[in-house]
Amino acid sequence: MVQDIPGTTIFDGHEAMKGYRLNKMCYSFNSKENRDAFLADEDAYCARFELTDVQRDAIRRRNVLALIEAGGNIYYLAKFAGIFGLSVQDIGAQQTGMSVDDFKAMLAEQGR
Amino acid sequence: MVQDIPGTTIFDGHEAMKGYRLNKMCYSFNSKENRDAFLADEDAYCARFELTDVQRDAIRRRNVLALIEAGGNIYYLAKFAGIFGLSVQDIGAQQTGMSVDDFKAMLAEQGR
Amino acid sequence: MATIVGAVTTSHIPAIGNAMANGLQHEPYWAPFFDGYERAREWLATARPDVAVVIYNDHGLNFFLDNLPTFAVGAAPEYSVEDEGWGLPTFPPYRGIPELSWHVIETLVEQDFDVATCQEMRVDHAFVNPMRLLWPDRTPPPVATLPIHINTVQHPLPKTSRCLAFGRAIGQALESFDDELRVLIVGTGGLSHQLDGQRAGFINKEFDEMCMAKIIDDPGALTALSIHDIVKLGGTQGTEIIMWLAARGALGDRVDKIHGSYHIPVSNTAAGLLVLENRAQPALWY
Amino acid sequence: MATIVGAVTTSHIPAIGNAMANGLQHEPYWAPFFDGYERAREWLATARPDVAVVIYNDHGLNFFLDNLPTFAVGAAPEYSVEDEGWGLPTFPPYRGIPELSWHVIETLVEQDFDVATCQEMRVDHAFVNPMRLLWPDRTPPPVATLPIHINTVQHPLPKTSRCLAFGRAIGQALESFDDELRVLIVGTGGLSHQLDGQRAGFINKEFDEMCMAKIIDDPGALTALSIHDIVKLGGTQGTEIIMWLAARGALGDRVDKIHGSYHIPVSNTAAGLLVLENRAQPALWY
Ligand SMILES: [Fe+3]
Ligand SMILES: [Fe+3]
Repeated sequence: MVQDIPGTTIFDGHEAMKGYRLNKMCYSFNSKENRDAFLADEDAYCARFELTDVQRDAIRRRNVLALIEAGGNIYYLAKFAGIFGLSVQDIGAQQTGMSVDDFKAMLAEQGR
Repeated sequence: MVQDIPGTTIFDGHEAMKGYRLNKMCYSFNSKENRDAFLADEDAYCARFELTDVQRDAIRRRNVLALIEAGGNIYYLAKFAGIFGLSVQDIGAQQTGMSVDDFKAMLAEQGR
Repeated sequence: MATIVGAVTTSHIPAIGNAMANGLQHEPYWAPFFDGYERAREWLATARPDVAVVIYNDHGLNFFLDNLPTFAVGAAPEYSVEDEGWGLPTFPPYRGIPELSWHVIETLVEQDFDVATCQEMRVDHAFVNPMRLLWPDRTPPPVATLPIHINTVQHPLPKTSRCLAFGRAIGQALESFDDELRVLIVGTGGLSHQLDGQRAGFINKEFDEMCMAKIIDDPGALTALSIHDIVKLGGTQGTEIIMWLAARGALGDRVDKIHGSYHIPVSNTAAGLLVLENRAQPALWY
Repeated sequence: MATIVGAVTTSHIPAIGNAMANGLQHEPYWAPFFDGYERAREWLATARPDVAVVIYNDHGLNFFLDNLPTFAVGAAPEYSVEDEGWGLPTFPPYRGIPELSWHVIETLVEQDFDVATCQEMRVDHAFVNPMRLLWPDRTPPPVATLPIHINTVQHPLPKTSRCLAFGRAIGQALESFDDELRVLIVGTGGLSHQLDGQRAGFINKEFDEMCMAKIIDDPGALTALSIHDIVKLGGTQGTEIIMWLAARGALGDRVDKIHGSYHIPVSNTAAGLLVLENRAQPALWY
């Protein structure tokens, strides 16, 4: 699909190819057992899913924009963020470079 | 689907509902590890998949017609038969009540 | 003959589940959202559905990219729930109605819809939250359920025109079921929101208000929008409006709007709700 | 622009794999079957495909009834093989061509085909055996592969008319791919056979010969058959003829028959083979 919307990555086949292993790892976080295994040994867990170095680094930095750039899909990435108790406002703030309060205020502002 | 073809069960939703757990067990036989587990303790393996008594009995008797009657789908049942090295001619002979040689001769006859 | 009593189309934001679990429905942040559902529940009390057909999008709980269906129809005796990775509260399984599922599947395939069939299926917040909003004191709800999934995880998504046609075919399939059943359609998702990218937090009130108006009286007008248009105008997750479109398609040509509400924000999302009653038969003037 | 060079439609009987593993190709039982593939390989040497698009039906290796697609398109970098429960010989994975897969998926969804997408996929004997028959000394074969699955495990199956239309859409999708690629279509399954029930061993030579003739020159005629008709006339597993129909649909209106053979029995099955060359453009008199 044409990627011409500013600040937006449409998750299409191109992205899906790039991010398959990363997304597969994040999909596994549906299960608490897997979330605990990740927390217990992050390196070993990432190695199991054969992440690329770029993906591994983005996971290490908990950086959502870098994860998307590396082929991550937000639906699966949200499960990764969930491990750290991050809400979608926390993630939104991180991606937009705002404070969480500013991000929330920006959301509310759009309702006026 | 209309079940009006003699000697034939069309595997539709009705059959699928009836046979789900049986077929799930047979699907697991794609893996050698599971086939070995079945052979090591048939009762425990069947219990894990919560077969009905009728299904459990048909498995015990290795009876293909009874397994189909209990909702089994031939594609999955073939994997169960594979555990015992039964070919599709063996299964065909069992279902038609012929000897394997007669069944093979019947097949060849249809080519003339 | 089954009767389609109407449809509820609603947002399904995960945070709703936590707000209910924590009893926050009357807090200032949440009240404008939760208040809208009272009218929906009043209507449900008169509509008395036996079955809820829930058209929703899985968010990576049941389906992964190794086998991602465009359309999937549940055909299980029950549908289970998991915490989805965020520790969401879980509930007992939802009761299915596989005989109806199979009738729907057969009718859809006969009409050239290439559905996947699911005899085991986990349902996520997009299914659970609308059930809890409509029957807050009843878990599981007092209806049998039939989940129908439409892909919004990975592009290409089905076209808007295809989703409307899919909904119409679902409606015809339900109405041709032999048993006397009263069926509620639930379409869940939207409205405008975007979780990902530098544009995270994007909301478009004008677009949402247009969509809500068209859903009621002229859903065909929305098929002029491409999926790309919807991403641009409604955000990456705004594509969930296709659930509303399919749900609307399952109703007849004419509906009565019982209730509508719209509130910004709930979490990162513009939350919308419509309650639409199906006109029993075409109006005389139609 | 990709070019569709033609199609091979062939049976895919599991026993073929064992016969090859045991070197039985020249035994009296097997020779009438294997001999037919020599002409196919000669033609392949001139057709020189870069890619094989393999339209086949999974037999319960990759898909189970918890998420069974009607149509599924592989989009993986490689496709793995397992022993399927019978200890079949296994092989190294087959190489995929995901860029082409995604182009096909996008085009199909745009044309209202509701495919499932598979970025990981195990392929079974219905894929592997035709590859081994066409390139017996080359495992993996010297082509990239793109597996496309059509459900025959559980009814409802897609209608014959839908399968032909699906094939046509696949053909259009392939021909609109930008790269210079030579594409072979492989349709695998059939012909008449029945593995299950008191009617096990059923074969219908007359029906098969009619189907083979129509596939060449008038595939549309086969859309008059319902799936129920095919079960009755061709056996429960005879429904695999829909792979041939889809494969034929991917070619142009006119084809040249390079080779055809038919032999009863291989295992429980009437084995058929067609090699069809795509006419580069419509004949003048057409
Ligand atoms: Fe959502
Ligand atoms: Fe087969």
